[in-house]
Amino acid sequence: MGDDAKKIAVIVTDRQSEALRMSLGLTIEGDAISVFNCGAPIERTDEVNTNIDGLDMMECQLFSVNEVDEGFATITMQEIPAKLLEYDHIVSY
Amino acid sequence: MKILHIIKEFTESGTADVVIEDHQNLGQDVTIFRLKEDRDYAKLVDLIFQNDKVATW
Amino acid sequence: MSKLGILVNTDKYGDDIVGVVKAARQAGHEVTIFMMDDGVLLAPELSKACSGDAQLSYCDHSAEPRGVKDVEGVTAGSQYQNAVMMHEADRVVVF
Amino acid sequence: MKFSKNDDGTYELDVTGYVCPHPQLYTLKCMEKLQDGMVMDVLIDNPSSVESITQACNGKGYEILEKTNPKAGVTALKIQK
Repeated sequence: MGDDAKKIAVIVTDRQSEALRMSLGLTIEGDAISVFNCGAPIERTDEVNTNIDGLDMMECQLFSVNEVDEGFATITMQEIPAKLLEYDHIVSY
Repeated sequence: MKILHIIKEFTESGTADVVIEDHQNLGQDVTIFRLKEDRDYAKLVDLIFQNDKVATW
Repeated sequence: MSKLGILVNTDKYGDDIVGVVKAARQAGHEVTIFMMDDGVLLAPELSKACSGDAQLSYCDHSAEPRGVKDVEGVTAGSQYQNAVMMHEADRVVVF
Repeated sequence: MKFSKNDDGTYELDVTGYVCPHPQLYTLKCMEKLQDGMVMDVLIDNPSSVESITQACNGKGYEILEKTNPKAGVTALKIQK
């Protein structure tokens, strides 16, 4: 990751599959991507799983308000706002 | 930190409300721009670049 | 000159996007628009209204199933364009 | 996805079956592992990814030496780091 890498937070509330596909795409330029699932538990389709595997490979941080979201670190909705202040861009989906 | 929260016309309350309220409670300099009530785009663009961070909901 | 990135992932806010683009150009900012998901449905409208004011592209993976193709002035691209836009933009808004 | 080394010292990456943004990502990730001057063939069956990979390679200073269609719907890019 270069010195000019940006920190980008993607907030997922709906359209999970597209939000995750976009998150993965955002890693292409070497930026540090974190995903915050603030909505329903992630629906695991093949496409979603492939994108989550890719996000892991690209060392993205995955957070979710749902304990059941495997592979995501559990975070409370109250913890998210302060965390968002660390990011250059906040992209809500 | 100066933070601009842009609320679009069809945004349902929920995540955005929690984040905005918390940012205010954390003592951040929060500006809220509601597109349903205000469509002064020149003002919006000024705010986008005057603030350190922008979140669109 | 500052750079504004606009991510368009719905088709609900065409007028707002055009308004922001025009105002940003008026203020001397550079504007890039990337469309994906239902946002690609706005490609013809944004092309007509903004192609002289902003660099426009969409994700072909979203465009194809929605029957959007060959829109003049809009690059049929991929998430690569989104990554470049976010990486280079000083500020990003989402519509 | 299959990443392998050929007998002639070049590498091959097969990303057929993957859609945007996977082909671009895997290509760039694998190119990172190569040393300057090394060559990798990438097989892609997602048309928009071919264009993106070309642009991304230009951005990184990698050279596209050859673009062929080994079979219907599949593009092969020969990329040199």
